[in-house]
Amino acid sequence: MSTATADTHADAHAHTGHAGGFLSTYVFSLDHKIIGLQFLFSSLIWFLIGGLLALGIRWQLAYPWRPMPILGDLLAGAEGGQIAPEVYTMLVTMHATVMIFFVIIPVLTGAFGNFLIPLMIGADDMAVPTLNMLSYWFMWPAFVCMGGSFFVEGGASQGGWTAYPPFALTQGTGQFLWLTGLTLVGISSMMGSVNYMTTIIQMRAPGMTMFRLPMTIWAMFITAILQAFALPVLTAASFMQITDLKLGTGFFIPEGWSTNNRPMASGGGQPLLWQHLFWFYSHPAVYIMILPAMGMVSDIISCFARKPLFGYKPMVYSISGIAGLGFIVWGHHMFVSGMNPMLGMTFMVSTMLIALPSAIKTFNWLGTMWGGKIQFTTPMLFAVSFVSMFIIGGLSGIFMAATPIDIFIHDTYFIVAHFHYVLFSGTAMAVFGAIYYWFPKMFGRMMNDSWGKVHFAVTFALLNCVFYPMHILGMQGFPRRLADPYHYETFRNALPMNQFISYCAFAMVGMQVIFVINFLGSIFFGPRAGRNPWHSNGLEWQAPSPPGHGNFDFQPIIHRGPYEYGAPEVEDDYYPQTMPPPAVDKTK
Amino acid sequence: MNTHIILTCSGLLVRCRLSAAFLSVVCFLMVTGCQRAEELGPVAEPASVAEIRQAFSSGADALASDGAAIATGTGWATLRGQFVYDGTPPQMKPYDVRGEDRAKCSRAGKAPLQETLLVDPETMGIANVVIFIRDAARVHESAQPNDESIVFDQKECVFLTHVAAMTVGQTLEIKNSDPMGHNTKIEGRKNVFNQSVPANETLVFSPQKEEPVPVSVACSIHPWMAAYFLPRANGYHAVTGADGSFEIANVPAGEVLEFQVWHESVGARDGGPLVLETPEAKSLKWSRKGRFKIRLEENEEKVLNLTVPASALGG
Amino acid sequence: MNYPTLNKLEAFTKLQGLCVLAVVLAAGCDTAEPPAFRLNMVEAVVRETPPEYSQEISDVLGAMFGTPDQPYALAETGLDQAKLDMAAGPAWSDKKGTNFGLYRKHCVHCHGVTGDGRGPTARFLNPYPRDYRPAVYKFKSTLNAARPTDADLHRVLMNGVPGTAMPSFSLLPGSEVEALVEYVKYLSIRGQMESALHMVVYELEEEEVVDENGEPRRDEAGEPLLQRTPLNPATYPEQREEILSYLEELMEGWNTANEQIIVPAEDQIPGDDRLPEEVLASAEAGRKLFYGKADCKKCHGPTALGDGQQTDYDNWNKVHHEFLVEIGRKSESIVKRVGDGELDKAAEQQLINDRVELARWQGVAATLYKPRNAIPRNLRQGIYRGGRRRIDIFHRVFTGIAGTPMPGSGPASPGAKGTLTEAQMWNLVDYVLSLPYEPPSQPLKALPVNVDEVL
Amino acid sequence: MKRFWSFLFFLVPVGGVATFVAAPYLRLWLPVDVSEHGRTIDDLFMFILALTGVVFVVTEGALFYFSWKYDANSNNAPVKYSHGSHALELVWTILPAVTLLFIAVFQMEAWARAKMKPPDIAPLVEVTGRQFNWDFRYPGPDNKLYTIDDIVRTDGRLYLPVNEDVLLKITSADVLHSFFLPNLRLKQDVIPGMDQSMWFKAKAVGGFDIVCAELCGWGHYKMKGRVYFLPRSKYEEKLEEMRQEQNTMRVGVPEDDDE
Repeated sequence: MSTATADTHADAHAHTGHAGGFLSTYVFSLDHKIIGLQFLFSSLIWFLIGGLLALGIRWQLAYPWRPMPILGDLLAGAEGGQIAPEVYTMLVTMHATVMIFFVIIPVLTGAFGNFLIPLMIGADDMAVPTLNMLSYWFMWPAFVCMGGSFFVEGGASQGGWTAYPPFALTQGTGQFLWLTGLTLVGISSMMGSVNYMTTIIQMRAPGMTMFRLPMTIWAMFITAILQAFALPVLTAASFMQITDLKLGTGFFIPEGWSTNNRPMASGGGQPLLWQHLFWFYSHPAVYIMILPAMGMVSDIISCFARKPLFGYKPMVYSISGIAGLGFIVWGHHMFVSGMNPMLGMTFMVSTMLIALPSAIKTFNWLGTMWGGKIQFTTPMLFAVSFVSMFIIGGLSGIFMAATPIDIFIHDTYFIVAHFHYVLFSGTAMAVFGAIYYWFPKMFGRMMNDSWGKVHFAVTFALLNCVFYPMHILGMQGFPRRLADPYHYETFRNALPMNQFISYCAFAMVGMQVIFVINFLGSIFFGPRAGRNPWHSNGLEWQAPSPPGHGNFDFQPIIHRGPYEYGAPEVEDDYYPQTMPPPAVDKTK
Repeated sequence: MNTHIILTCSGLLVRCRLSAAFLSVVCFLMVTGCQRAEELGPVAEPASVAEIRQAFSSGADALASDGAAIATGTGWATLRGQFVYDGTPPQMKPYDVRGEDRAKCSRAGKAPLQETLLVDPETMGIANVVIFIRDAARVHESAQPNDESIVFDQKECVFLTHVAAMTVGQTLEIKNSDPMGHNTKIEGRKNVFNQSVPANETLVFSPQKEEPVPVSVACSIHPWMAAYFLPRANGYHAVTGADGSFEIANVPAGEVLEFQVWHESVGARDGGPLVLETPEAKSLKWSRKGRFKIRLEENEEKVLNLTVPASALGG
Repeated sequence: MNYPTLNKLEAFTKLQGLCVLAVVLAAGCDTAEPPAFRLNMVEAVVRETPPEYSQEISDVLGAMFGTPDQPYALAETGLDQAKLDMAAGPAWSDKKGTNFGLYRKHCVHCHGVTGDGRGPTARFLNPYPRDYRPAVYKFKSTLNAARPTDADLHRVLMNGVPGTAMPSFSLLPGSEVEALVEYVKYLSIRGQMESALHMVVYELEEEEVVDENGEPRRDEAGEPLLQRTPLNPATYPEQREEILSYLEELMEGWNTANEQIIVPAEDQIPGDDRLPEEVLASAEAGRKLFYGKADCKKCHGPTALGDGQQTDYDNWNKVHHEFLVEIGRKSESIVKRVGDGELDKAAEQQLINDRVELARWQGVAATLYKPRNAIPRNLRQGIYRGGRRRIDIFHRVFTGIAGTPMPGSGPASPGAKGTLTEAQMWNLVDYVLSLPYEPPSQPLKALPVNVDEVL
Repeated sequence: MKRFWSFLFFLVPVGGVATFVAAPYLRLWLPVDVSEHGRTIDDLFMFILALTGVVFVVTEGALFYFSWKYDANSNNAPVKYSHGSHALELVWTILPAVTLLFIAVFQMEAWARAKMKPPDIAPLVEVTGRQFNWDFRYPGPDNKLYTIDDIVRTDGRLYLPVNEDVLLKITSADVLHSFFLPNLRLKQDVIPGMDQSMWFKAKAVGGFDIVCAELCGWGHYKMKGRVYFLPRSKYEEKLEEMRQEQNTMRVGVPEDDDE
């Protein structure tokens, strides 16, 4: 492969891009890579905002009703910097909302889905680039809705991210903006998922059979299916809640209902209906938030263990199994909600079963590490930590799947610990790993590995200090979303532990400065990366770094799966998917 | 290659700038949003606080006088006069009569008219102006508090006495001549009363304390009903009649008397001091508080004819 | 094997990163100031107290009552400084586990630092939280015009106010509840005093301007020049006297509250252990009164759903309602005058002044919440905000609910004549208590009218 | 420092187990259980804790071991070129599947007892959650709810007899709340317009917290209540006392103390 031709190729693309005008090239771009980066940047900014919101929560739990420095006056106004209880509820709601809908989902499917899918399947772009662009720009009205809701009368939504009616319906404009934002995010995800499915099915390079797809792509594919089938339910449900809120319908309002001495216009609905509809989306959404991370981790682990992925097909089947089962387990969020307890039993069985594919995946990752030559680069450290943390998150899930235990731990910090282990220690760590891993492809430069390791070590240590103790808080029955749990005698002794957690949380968020500096600095000053700095097999690594418009400067033809590390057929310990097999060499 | 990277970078910079702009907008909104409303008024200053607290804790200095007016003259005089409206007499709007009592509360099918500003079209006299002496050094026996009762009737959802001025100790006989129940709610600074008055019954209320200005009397059941009530320590008070005339007899002569003039259509709530800036008012040094000082000779019968421009009554 | 060996970041980048972070952090407001008592600006503008006095009133109140962090009980108030200290300031606990800053911890979100019922949470609540400053309390055992007793305030804290967002604080240690009662009284007295200071200021006469020799300065006409007399009890002993006499007067109300308790006459109290039929008969008599002489139906409605007269306001909302109406009137007048065109100099100046004043009023109005009507209680819900003991309901019937349109049926003062006899009031109590169980109450309906006033 | 990273991962199982060992000493453990059925739930919890604990230690141990053994810096052995093992896949599919199904079936009885088989008695108290308080309605002398002699309490204190089957009717006046009794291992969301029940038998005298466990508004944290278990005789005394209080027709006038 001649570098010279590659360069001219890239140059040509750069020029065509330039000719299209700055705005259309870098802002309203149709290029999947630029759109992916747009998603990446906006989610990282929201990650910061969401993290700050979490610090507000942690402050209150560590120093209840004490004036909060800096943010206190911003949030609470006239009360001398103390966090007012409704502000606390707002923090809880908006932290979850921002993290789920503006960080995790967009960064996984939006950023990495967009950036990687065409590159990894050998396509020059998405099937419908315009739709792709729209899926990003539909996020902006959602950003404005949610961000702006902090400044409307009554502030942002306080209904919890689950927005359970009838309480959510007592909220004002904040809730309306929240629902509108949610619907817009739904539309954006919908556009993305349709595009991903089409692209993966239709636009694979020659030789890229379904079972030669990297796990990342399989995960994105299944995620897209989940989104496509679950999202309409949420969109419909949030639309129903909007009409309940603004137009006086009564889907979720019981007969004769009144609160806060407000007369209500109608009734005859059922609050539980919302929970069913909401969780019908939001439980699959949990897998939307973890499957792509699992896929990316599989790729990273196999690459740095220099060894084929253990049990490729079982991995694919287990992802599909998670997706299938994911649709019939939503009721486990509602064990104590008042639904028929008979349903509880059914959901317990299905929930227990969904632990199975996750277990299979974990064992396969361990199998991949077994007998390899593990290179502990920064991405690998994050990927291994994902496995390690996912074990904790997965095992703690078994507690709440067990209905009698869930009666006790439901809505306690045990749940908080569980989903933070899955979503922060799991997904967010995987995302960090993926950023370190694919950064050279995105920007053509390497991130600093030493600082990356420092970032990893600090984050890894602190996140365990933050989230692990929450398990024992939960065992004690310590409830979620309580602005001042120390009112209760039972929980008074949890204060020191919460202070410890809060210190660690402040430190952890503070330490992300390392990442921010490394990330921004490396964009401009990092050492140049070649096409394949990690000696990886994946197709994306055969493209220039960063890839020009149209991605490949050659026509990729796929000869094998992406995990042929340490293959005996070749001398190198990697065997790129496009490299023709030795048999072809013989004929030469 | 280089160009491409530079372009990518500058593209990123643009995005950074965009997000920076977004962030700064957010920050700006937060900062402005968190600013406390200045309308909440000032906060105490520690230095003056310390000084004043010192003064409070150091015990009261003996004061020469206890503030009561000192008698300087002898004999009695009379003040009479008339308040004349300068302008077109306003048409009073009917009350916003609502609810099931509409029929009973209407005179010949029409809601009663408000009595906020009553001007007699012939004499142009203004009714229901209240004038009283703020502090009298001597009180004539005819102006001493007595125990006569005043009938305070209500009919067709109108208080028949629009302004009830009286002395403390007198009883207000709150009468209800309507076929339905009323309640009478007096929200004074020192006199609070809220009792239901069943149809055709009479309740009594005897104020024990003086009020500095007339206070409102209302009926919660018929919120449009409005009247005023003024208990004073002595009888030196008058409410102008339909022709705007008043008379306060037997006021102490030879003293500087400070009169307060009040009308309900002045001020934000529940009426206020009537402020006049006409030449005759200027000669009385009529103050911004609706007060003027006057000194009468023994047996003098002073006549005050005052022109009230429409603007003084919020017109 | 060639692993990427990566350069250290340039120091420049780090510096830049730190700068960005510092800017982000500094972009917030300054560090939190301790909260301060605020003036009742509605009162200030409605009474037309000149703005220059606001600072002085604030200073005098500060001298008499201290700050939210350091309350001060003037001996004349008879308040317990130790209890105030426990209730005031930021929330914290000492090593022994004694809690301080109780008001800031439990009450301030709704009732506000100043006790004006305008904490940040207040806007979400219906009814709005109580404004302590006028010292008018609804649920008490004393006569309408009287202050509540300590026991009354204590009861409200223990049982909460059902039907509102006021929760019960019965699980707090007794000493903490007592400290809170004391602090609520403190805020009330402070509020009353603020109002009295406006009266003091209103009565201040202008004083003569004197030159360095103590001679009064005169204008061209030979009249003495006059200037505003500042409110400063430290330099004007007579002001101090007057302030203290106001304080004494208002403290008398608090100190005599126990004497104003309504004690039902023993001989009229129905027996403690009545047969159900007797209760029923009594309720039936009450029912006749409800629709007849007592005329409860006028407000509570012919169905007792609270759907009678609903357009009146309670005192707290009425003040704001009238304030807003007056603003409307003022701006209307300005619009009219502007429309008239052709104004002379004086009228022009007047117009400018009025506009400035209107702007000030509107600024104050912007800090208010929308006034709400006083909705009579739906008696069929079985929710009794002031408590559901028979004596509580008896007190409501006897003396009405202070500050609200609800009138009393008993004598307004000892010895006066009431509308109903006590026996009749007890009948009403029985009827009111039986209303939720009357058949038409099932199923209960929400209030049918006045939707836009409440939403 | 050679195998630094593997040791970092080794800290996970060590720290994880250590935290749970240390937790009781930090007084952070399951709260005191005063119910009859609570034991079952605690046992189930401990059973799953032990089971997951073993799996946790084994998998995290394996993770550590592989990171330690196969660290490229110290491992010179050639890479094991393998695409997986069918037999292993079968083993680690079937084994967890059986275990998980066993856990599920094993729990069903406890669940049924807690939520599906109420005792055949009349409800003793109606509990109503409202923003932001728990209100309690006792049936009064006629033992029937919603009659004129009901005793309604809003002071957040619930009195119940000990050592007796208790059936509570729980509902909400406005939004969702959750009636959570940590010491009885019971929790039930309450929904406006829906009646639910909760039943238990307390076995200890004393006062225990009532917590609201479903976000119900700004004052969610204020919904503190307390349940007191009393011996039958004391309980009846308390009921009578509350009935008397509700019927009070006299008012206490404090002695005038001129201080």
